Order: sequence, then C-alpha cells, then structure tokens
Amino acid sequence: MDPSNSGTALYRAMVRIRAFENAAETASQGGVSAYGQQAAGAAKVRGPLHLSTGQEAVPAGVCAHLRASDYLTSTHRGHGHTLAKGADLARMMCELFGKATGFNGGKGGSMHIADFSVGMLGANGVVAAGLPIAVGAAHAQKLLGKGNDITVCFFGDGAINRGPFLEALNWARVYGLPVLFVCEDNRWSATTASGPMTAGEGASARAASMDIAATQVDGNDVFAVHETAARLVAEVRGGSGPRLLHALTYRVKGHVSVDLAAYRDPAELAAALETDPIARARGHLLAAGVGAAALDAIENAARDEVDTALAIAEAAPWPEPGAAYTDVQTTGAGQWH
Amino acid sequence: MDPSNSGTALYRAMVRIRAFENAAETASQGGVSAYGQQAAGAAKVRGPLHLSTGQEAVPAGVCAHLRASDYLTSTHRGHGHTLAKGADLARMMCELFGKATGFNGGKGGSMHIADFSVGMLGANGVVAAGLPIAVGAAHAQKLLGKGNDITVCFFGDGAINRGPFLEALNWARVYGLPVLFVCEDNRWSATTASGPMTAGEGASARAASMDIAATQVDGNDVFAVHETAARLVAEVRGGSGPRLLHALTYRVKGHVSVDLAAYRDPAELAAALETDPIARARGHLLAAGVGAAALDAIENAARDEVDTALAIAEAAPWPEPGAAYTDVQTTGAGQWH
Amino acid sequence: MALKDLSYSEAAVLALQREMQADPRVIVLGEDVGRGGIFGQYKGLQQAFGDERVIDAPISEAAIMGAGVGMALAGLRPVVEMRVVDFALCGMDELVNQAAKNRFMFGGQGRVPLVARMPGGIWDASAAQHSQSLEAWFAHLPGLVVVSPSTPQDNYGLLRAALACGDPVVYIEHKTLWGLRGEVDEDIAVPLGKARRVREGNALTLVSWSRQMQACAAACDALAAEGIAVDLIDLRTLWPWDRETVLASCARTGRLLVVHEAVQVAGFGAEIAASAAEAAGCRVARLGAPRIPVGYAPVLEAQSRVGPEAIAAAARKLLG
Amino acid sequence: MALKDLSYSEAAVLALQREMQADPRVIVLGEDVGRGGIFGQYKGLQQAFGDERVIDAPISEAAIMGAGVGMALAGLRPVVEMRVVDFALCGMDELVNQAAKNRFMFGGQGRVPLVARMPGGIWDASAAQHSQSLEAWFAHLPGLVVVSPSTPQDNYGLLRAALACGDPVVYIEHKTLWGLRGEVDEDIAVPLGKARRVREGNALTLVSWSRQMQACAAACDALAAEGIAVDLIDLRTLWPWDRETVLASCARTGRLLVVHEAVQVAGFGAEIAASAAEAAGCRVARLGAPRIPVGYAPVLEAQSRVGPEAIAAAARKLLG
Ligand SMILES: Cc1ncc(C[n+]2csc(CCOP(=O)(O)OP(=O)(O)O)c2C)c(N)n1
Ligand SMILES: Cc1ncc(C[n+]2csc(CCOP(=O)(O)OP(=O)(O)O)c2C)c(N)n1
Ligand SMILES: [Mg+2]
Ligand SMILES: [Mg+2]
Repeated sequence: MDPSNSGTALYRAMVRIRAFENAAETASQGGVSAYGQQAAGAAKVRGPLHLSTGQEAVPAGVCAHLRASDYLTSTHRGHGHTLAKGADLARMMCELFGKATGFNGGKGGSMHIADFSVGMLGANGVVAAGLPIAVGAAHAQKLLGKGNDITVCFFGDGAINRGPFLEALNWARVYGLPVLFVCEDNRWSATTASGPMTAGEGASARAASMDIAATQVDGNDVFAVHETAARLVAEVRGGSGPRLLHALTYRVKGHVSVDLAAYRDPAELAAALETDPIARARGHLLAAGVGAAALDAIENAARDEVDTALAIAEAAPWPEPGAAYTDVQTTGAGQWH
Repeated sequence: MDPSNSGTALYRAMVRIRAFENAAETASQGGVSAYGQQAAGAAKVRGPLHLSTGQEAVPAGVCAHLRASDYLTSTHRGHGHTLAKGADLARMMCELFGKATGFNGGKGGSMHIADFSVGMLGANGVVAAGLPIAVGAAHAQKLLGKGNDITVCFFGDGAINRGPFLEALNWARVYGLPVLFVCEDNRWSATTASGPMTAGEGASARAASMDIAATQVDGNDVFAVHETAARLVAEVRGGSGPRLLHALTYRVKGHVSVDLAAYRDPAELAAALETDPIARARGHLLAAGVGAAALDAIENAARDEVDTALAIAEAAPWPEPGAAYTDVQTTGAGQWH
Repeated sequence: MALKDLSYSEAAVLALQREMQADPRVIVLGEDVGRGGIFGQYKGLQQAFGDERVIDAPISEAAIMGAGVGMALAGLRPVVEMRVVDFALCGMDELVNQAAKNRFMFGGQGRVPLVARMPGGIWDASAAQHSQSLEAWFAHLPGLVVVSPSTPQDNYGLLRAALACGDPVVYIEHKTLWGLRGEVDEDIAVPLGKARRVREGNALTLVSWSRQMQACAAACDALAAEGIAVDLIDLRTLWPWDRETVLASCARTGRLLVVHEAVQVAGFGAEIAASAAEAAGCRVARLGAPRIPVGYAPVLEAQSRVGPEAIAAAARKLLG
Repeated sequence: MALKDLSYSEAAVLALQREMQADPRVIVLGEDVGRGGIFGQYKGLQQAFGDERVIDAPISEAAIMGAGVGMALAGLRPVVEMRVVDFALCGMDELVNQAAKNRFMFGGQGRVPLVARMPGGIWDASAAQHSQSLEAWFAHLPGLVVVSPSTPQDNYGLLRAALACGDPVVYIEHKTLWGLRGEVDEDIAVPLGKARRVREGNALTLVSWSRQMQACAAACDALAAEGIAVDLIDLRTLWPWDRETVLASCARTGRLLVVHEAVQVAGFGAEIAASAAEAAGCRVARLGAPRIPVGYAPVLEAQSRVGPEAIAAAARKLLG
C-alpha cells in the first residue's frame, strides 16, 4: 500500500481509538464494584468499561474496507469497532456518560455502544452473543439481495469456547453467507489465560473444521491486517461465503478499567508493549517518509476531538426519567405493572 | 478376534436389541400425536419411541469393552446403549410400558431409559444434552481417582451442530478426561438429512480441531466397531485423554416409530438394508464356521426373552399415584402448591 | 367473509400463507420445517415459498433464535421455530438477553419483529422434558409479547397479529391442540391483548387459556347443572393481558378462579390472582399443576393435569 | 462460639472453606474462580485447595452447568459458578431440563447435589444484560431449591445448608451486597425454608429478601416514626418459602405487602400475595420493578429501583 494516504488514515483510526479509551478509562475510575474495587459512584463513566488498548490495529485495519451498508457485530470491548465503523466520537462519549444525546439515549453505556446508522449493530454484554446475530444479519443480506454488502463479526479468543461460536460458523457455511469472522486473539479471557482453557489451535483450526478458510495475521501490524482484510473482504463480497481472520494481539490493560491485572506476569506485558501497534505504525510511516509533524498533528487532533467530546458529554442533558418507558415494546406499552 | 466366542456374543447383543425394538415398535403404534398421526391412547408403549434398528453394531461393539463401573450417557435413541451396557431387558420393557417395575418406576419411559446400577446414566430427550453430563462424569472419575474407569458418550450426527458438542469436547481435552465420544452417524436428523445442515467433515474433523484424535469406522460392521473400540477404550483407560469414534451407519426406521419417513428416497433405504449389521455378522460367523443352528438359537432365545418381557410388563402394576410426588426433591418435599 | 373448517395447525398454516403472500419479509426458520414441521404446522409452505423463505435449520436452537434476531434487525420478519418450549431453553440468552432487550438497550435504534413459536404443555406420555408450560417466564420479561391461542380461529388471528405487531413475540401453541377442528373466518382480526368471554355468568369469574379452556368449559357445564353461572374468560394473550376485562368481571362476580396447566407455584395465575386481590379486593383462588415434573406413566402424568372435576371443586370451594 | 466481622463475600468464602475441609467431594468450577472470582467470592480457595478442586473453566456456561450435573451424578458436590444470573441463561437446558429433573425423571436412580451460584439484581450502571432478578423462574421449576441471602450471616449459613441439602440449589447472591459487612457466628446453622422476622409489628406484614431488605428496613424506620409498627420478614429461601411464618403474620396483621427488586409482573411476589389472599383472605399489595429493562444512565436505572419512599407509600396506601 501507499502509506502516505491510507497509511496515515489507518494511523489516525488507531490514534482516535486510543485517545478515546484513555479518556474513558480516566473517567471510569471508581465506576464499578468488582475486582476488589468498590464503586465510588462519582465516576462519569460507570459500569464495566472494557478497553481495547493495544488492539486498535484490528478494527482499524478491517473496517477500512467497510461501508455503512455493511453490518458489524461487536463484543463487550467495542469502542474500537464502533469508531472504526464510522460512529461519531462525541456521541459515543455521551453514551458512556449516560447522557440523552448518546447513541442509545443513555440506555446502554459502553457494553452496548452502537451506531446502527453506520451498520454497527452493537456491542454485547454476553460473550459470543454477537455471532448468531451476525450470521442472521448476513443471512438477511443474502435473502434481500443487498448488493454485495457483508457482515463483519468481531469476537474474542475466549468466545470460541462457547457453543454459539460453533452454531454460528456452521450456519454461515451451510447457507454460504457473506460474513467475515474476526477473532481478536488477545490471549486473555477476563482474569484467565485463554491458552490453557482452549483445546487445539483455536479459532483458525475450528473454522477450518467447518470448511471456513481461516487466515492468521499479526494483529498488531495494522498494515498487515489491512492487507489481509482487503483480500478476505473482497472474497466475501465476491460471494465466497464466510471467511475467518484470526488476529494475534494482546490485551494491554486489565479486563475492565478497574482491573489491575495483578495476576499477569509483568514480563508478558512488557514484551507485548514492545509491539504496540501505534508505535510500530508510526515507525513504519516515518521510515516510509511521512513527516513526524504530520503524525503529531494526527495525535493532537485526536486529543482535541476527545477533549471536545468530553466537554460535550459533560454539558449534555441526562435522559428524562420517562425515557425508561420508551422503546420497551409497542404492544402493551403503558402496562408496566 | 475369534468369532466363535465373542463373535457370537456380539451377534447376540445385536439380536437382543433388534428383538426388543421390534416388539416396542409394534406396541407403540398410535402412541403419540405427531408426523401426521393422532395418538389412539390405547398403545402399550406411548410417547415418542426412537428406534435404533440398523445401528445395533455400534453399541454392541463399543459396550463389549465396558464394565459396570464405566459410565455411559445416551441420546433419545437409547435402547441399544442400555441393553448393551447390561441393563435387564424385562425391566426396560416395564419402563416403556410405564409400569412401577420399570427402571424409572414409570417416570421416564423410552426417552429416559436408564440403569444407573450398570453405569448407564440415561437416555435424554434433549439433543446433545448428554455430552456435558458425560464430561462431568468423566471429570469426577478423574478427580475421585476411580481406578481407570471411563465414560462413553453416545450422540448423533445431528447433535454436532449444537453448541454443547463444542463445549463438551473442549472441556474433555482441556482437563484430559477419560471419555470416549461415539458419534452414531446415521445420516439423518429427524426428517432432515444431516449432510446439507453440516459444514465440513463432521464429528471427526471437529474433534480433530480440538486436538481429540478421531477414528472413523464402518458402524454396520460389528467386528470392525469392536476392534476399533478395543483400541480406543484401551487408550482412554490408559490415560490418553479423550478419543472420538465416528461410526458410519444408517437409520433404517423413521425418526420415531410413527414416522413413515416418506420424505426419504427409497433407494437410499434399500441400499442401506444391504448392509444390515445383523445379516452381515451372521454371514461372517457362518463363513467363520459358526453353525447356523447356534445363531438361530441365539435369535430364538432373544425372541423368547422379549416375549417373556412383554408378559412381565403387561402383568406389572402401574405406579401408585403418590409416586408422582416422590424423588422430586428432598428440601421442601410436601409443599406442592 | 370466507368461512373454513380447519384444524388448529391448518389455521396456523393459513395465517402464515396469508402473511408470506402479503409480505416478502416474512420467512420461517427451524428444524424440519421443510417437511411441514413435526406437527404439520408448516405444511406445504416450503413447496409454496421455496427453501430460501422456509429455511431448514441445523439442530442449533441458539443459532436459530440468534439468527432470527439478526434477520429481524436487518429487515426480515422471521418466524422462529423452536419445536417445543422445552427446547427453547437452548436459546434462552438469544431470546431473553438479545431479542427482548435489543430495542431498549440500543435506545430504539433497532427493532426485533420476530415470532418465536414454541409449543407448550403436556404432550401425551412425553415425560418431564417435553411437557412444560413456561408462559409465566416470558410474561416476566420486559420486551416480550406472550400469546397462547386455544382455538383454530384464534390461532389464525393471533398468529397474524403477532407477525404484524413488530415486537418479539413468544407464541405458545399447545402440543396437543393441533388436531382440534373449528370454524375459521379469514376476515376476523384477533387483536393482541384482548381476552374473549366464552360464557356469561355472575357467580364466578373463571380465567384460563390454551388447552385448559376445554377443561374449564366442561367444568362450567357441571356447574351450570347446579345453577352456577360462570363468567368464563379465555385470556388468549398473556402479555399484555386484558386486565380491564378480567377485573371488570371480578368486580361483578366478586370471585376469581384462575386455572392453568403450568405448575401453580409462580405460574401466571399468581399474577392475575394477585392483581385481582389488589385491585378488586375480591376473593381469589388458583388451580394449576402441583410443583412436580410431569411423569411418563398415564397415572403419573394425570397428577399434573388439571381436570374439570378439580376445577368445579375449586369453584364450589370459592363460592362456599 | 466464634464471632467474626465479615463481608457478604468473605462469609461465602468461609462457608466454602468449612465445607471443603469437611467434605472432599465439594469442589468449585467456573470462570476466573482461581483468581477469587470477580467479586472475591472464592478468594484464596484455589490456593488452599488446589486447582483440581477449584477449577478454572473456559467460557462455557452450558458445559459448566452440564458438567456440574455429571459430576454430581458421579459423587461430587459441585459449586457451579455462573458469574451472574444473566449468563446462567446460557446454561438453561442444563439447569432446567437436566439438573432439576434428573432425579425424578430417572425414578430416583440418581441425585444432583449441586449449588449453582448466580448473583442477581442490579449491578450499578451495568444495564439490561447484567441487572436481572429471575428468582421467580426458578421457584416455578420442580426439583430446584432457591435461596437468596441478605446478610453475611445468612450467606454463610445458607450456603452451607445449600451444600448439605443434596438437592440442586439455585443460589442467588446480590451483585451489590458483596461489600456489606456484618457479624458472622460460625456455629449458627441457618436452615433452608425458614424466614427471619427482622422487626415485630401488628400494623402490616412486609415480606422481602436479598438487597431489598435494606430499603424495607429504611421504610420501616419512616413508618415507625409515624407510629406504624411493621412485621418485617426476610424470606431468605424462596423455595421452599416459609408459608407458615408469612401466613401467620398475615393472619395477625390482616395486611401484606411484598417487595422485591425483580420486575413486579409475574415476580415471586405474585405467588406470596396470591397465597395470602387465598389462605388468609387478607388485603395484599405488591411492589416490584416496572416491566422495563434496566437502563444504564443513573436516572433510568433509578426507575427500576424500589426505594424506601415507594415502599412506605405502598404501606400507607394499604393501611388507608
Ligand atoms: C456468556 C458470558 N460468560 C461470561 C461473561 C463474563 N465475561 C465478560 S468478557 C469475558 C472474557 C471474554 O474473553 P474474550 O472472548 O477473549 O474477549 P476479551 O475480553 O479478551 O476481549 C468474560 C468471561 C460474559 N459476559 N458472558
Ligand atoms: C435441543 C433439541 N432440539 C431438537 C430436538 C428434537 N429432536 C429429537 S431427535 C432429533 C434429531 C437428532 O438427530 P441426531 O443427533 O443425528 O440423532 P438421531 O435421531 O439421528 O439418532 C431432533 C431434532 C431435541 N430433542 N432437542
Ligand atoms: Mg481474549
Ligand atoms: Mg442422526
């Protein structure tokens, strides 16, 4: 690829995710009771906040090939997917703050971040729950003859041990659906290392056993992810049926923002930090002749955008109490007891 | 193997299953409303009755290597597993008749046929439900240091499309459990051909993807099943961890006894009947010098045993109405409303 | 108006035919639907509409329900077949955490217009895992509509209404009503949330639904012979339930008896009885199955059945 | 007697320690239990008893619950960790069709002594998929015991009783009570099925459980200031529930108010209210959450909370 254009675009995509999550992380301290922490209640961003710090190359590299009419299903760790799919950063921050101006009107928060208008069908609080929903969306795309739109389904390495993973992959292959499965293999499942809990070679091997071609990629090399995803997305758009991208990355932060991950070997983290996708991309781009100033400008712009978003979210109104009674269901609305 | 001893034993095991199910089939007509039939109510054997006719070689060949302290989990199609594991045929018939003298005291019927005293932990009305239970039982065998006892888990080719199949196989491998998975691949899932509903090469491929060695065998050749199972059972007993036996067979009857299977290509059935496991075993044994009289005697003995069982079941008492209130739970027993 | 004599299952097939003809977004997915479903409740539909709209599914209840959610979000109106409510337990996260909550959780960005058919109740001699009545579970869950028809006419009308309503609907037909025949007027629309008064009377309000309506009617005959006129109400929709009709009747009779096939403890009858006691302050009684699993032998299964005699006895007790 | 000041989670850890020391068959399986569980409710147990008895599991709720059933059948006494009740929905067939029915279905050939821990209730700001209260579901299911402790002492005592009872138990701790401290007497045995009278009074019977007991106590303070003495009862076990104690109190006060965090519609309060109306003929009222999913924003989440003011108001209405 020519790094000077899309290269900087990928860089920008990653930097925005990082900036957004750094700010959210700060705003979330004391926001939830778990992992030995007691919620203070004063936090701006409350409830479990799952950060994708260090994994930004995967959504950035994959979503660069998507359009708004393509669908995306996400996980509990969905900020990167949502931003990369094109959602407005400020409205995302408003949702994390629980404000009326958030994408969900404050009803969902981080674990349910979504922007249906750009095809982002939502983060999910239930591990692996996005997989069957994704194949259903892809099934609809096929039946409705939606041009060559596709569905991209992100999930973690721990999710492959839940039954719906098998049911969804089998489904996608049986009906030959336009879905790209993307396993974000960050080596951890909450406080448990995924390796010892997983039989065999993981997502790729299981996909292959269901006749779904799988490709592994260095998930911390945004250019590699971008290049590999280009081919897979093209195949899926072309009617190949499902494909799986197995991206090897690492969860730099704790499972949630209040998790200090003391259970982890510091050496493991240190090694992973060596391969930080943003630092690596920056190195690539500099080597490819992109000026440091241009990259600094991208980072400053991202920080400014996030600061503005924080101010917007801070100033935004809370939902009306009555909003708790809207969008429950149409039939029987008003009968709450 | 020396067909003159264990060969005839395998033959006898199959013949008893066939005789039992032929009788049950006759007694079940008009026993359930489904597949276009209306229950008459007069049937002696009521509710859905799933026959393993044509599949007898699998339980016969596998269970020949098991002892009472080994566990077995079964499916909705469990008569063969139960008989082969050593359950009393007459008490099984009593259970199918719903009598107090049945293994479950009339509480379960065919779909829940079981004899825990010989390690047969039960048929199950839910497809794939036996798999997690089996790995749990094997897990207990390992933790309790139960000598080298093992658990054998039977399931159908349709069951591999349910999530618990993946979860259970992963579990067995992760903890290195003494369990032998046996897929009875009869090519059908109720009224639906399994092939078009299944991505990839099926049970064997999926097991391999979870690092569980799988072996395919002609499930209608009882000697081949017996020989292959001998090796796999020995490996599992020896501490190899889980193994999978993929037995290729065919469901000769409809899905349940009232299902005429009109949706099936008659040629397919005709071809399958050519490979009837009992007829083939008889041929082998005759060729190996076993006298026809000896084999006839085995068949007559089986028919006599079944006739006696029918008479016993017919004469046996119904459960007391009060039995509906026993074995529900200990805590709170008596509080039914 | 077009009158037809149809079975409960034929009425459902007719409803699906009408909806599928009228709306290409309506599709069916589930196990064995291509052969008409094991109860004939999809008979001929795959032949008529093709296997892309009447989709044979693998044995994957979680994926069937979950894919239904994804299809609905993407613009289809799936009829999701669970075979029996007992197997719907294999897709509970997909129904409860996904289908029911999607619209609210995402702030109204999406809709999940889906009808999940999961026949309930005792299926003769099918024992504990094939005989459950779980309607109370679904009534407890925000986001879901719960329907339970007792006649061919209602099965026709309510299935059409369920497909039209745009909400996720748990549609509970009864496993042993499929053969029940009755007159079906294709032009009658049966609204969701409206009960049907089956008999008029001032002595007692008797509320039930699904197959249990038959036992209640028989009990009413026995009571009528004793000069006791019962106000018999078929709830038809359990959520939203027709409080107005039921409470108005309670106010008139001063006595309410709720009867259902489900286990009485924490059954939906508790909700109705408690509501009546709270609102109308009238005397209430419930009659449901004892809190025991359904046994296989006829004598054991009978313990879980609520028959006309028991219903009449409960009515007399409430009156005495 | 050994008195300790412990948190709700520490009390649970102590109970498990005692049971695991006393009985080698007692084991724990679930996600992240090796690090003490995300709420600290297994803290130190893997270090003390090893990873063969405190088993880290893959993210496989169906297999965790199903394997628990197999382990129990084979002679172990597993504590099955579901993390939160919302995720237990991923193992519903294994709990409902297998664990709860096994003993009956197979005619008493087997037993499933298993304690399934599934913390319930609103976990501050965790929205619709992490905030459910589903105790009414499990009370509806024959074969299951349902427990919901409100104090460290009860969590200690009831968890031990649950492990000893030999039945499959759904053990619902509250997601936000983990930090609650209180005195724990290790020698006090807390029996299953017995409610605890927290306050004595003749004006009104107030029944609740789990975290809601705190709001009820606060409401009682407000009412006491008005001279209204409430008979406050902590149900502790939802199945079997202590009918005797509750109905005796109702007979005395003539008025019953049931309060729970769960959605009011078809919640377990309906069972208690209906039972009291049937048996004692007393005036009944229920107070639970509206039938809406729990929202994320504090102001939305608050709509699903049942606070002291609402409880006191409902009490006054019932008295007036
Ligand atoms: C069904 C279910 N089980 C457990 C959880 C709790 N949980 C949330 S995230 C998580 C770890 C998921 O690991 P992985 O799929 O690898 O995603 P990652 O967190 O690493 O991005 C767990 C166990 C859940 N949300 N849903
Ligand atoms: C979870 C679940 N879904 C559906 C059914 C209905 N059902 C009973 S047997 C069966 C077919 C099973 O096929 P397979 O696993 O190959 O076993 P076979 O009947 O061929 O022996 C189906 C769909 C069920 N019992 N449980
Ligand atoms: Mg991970
Ligand atoms: Mg099969």
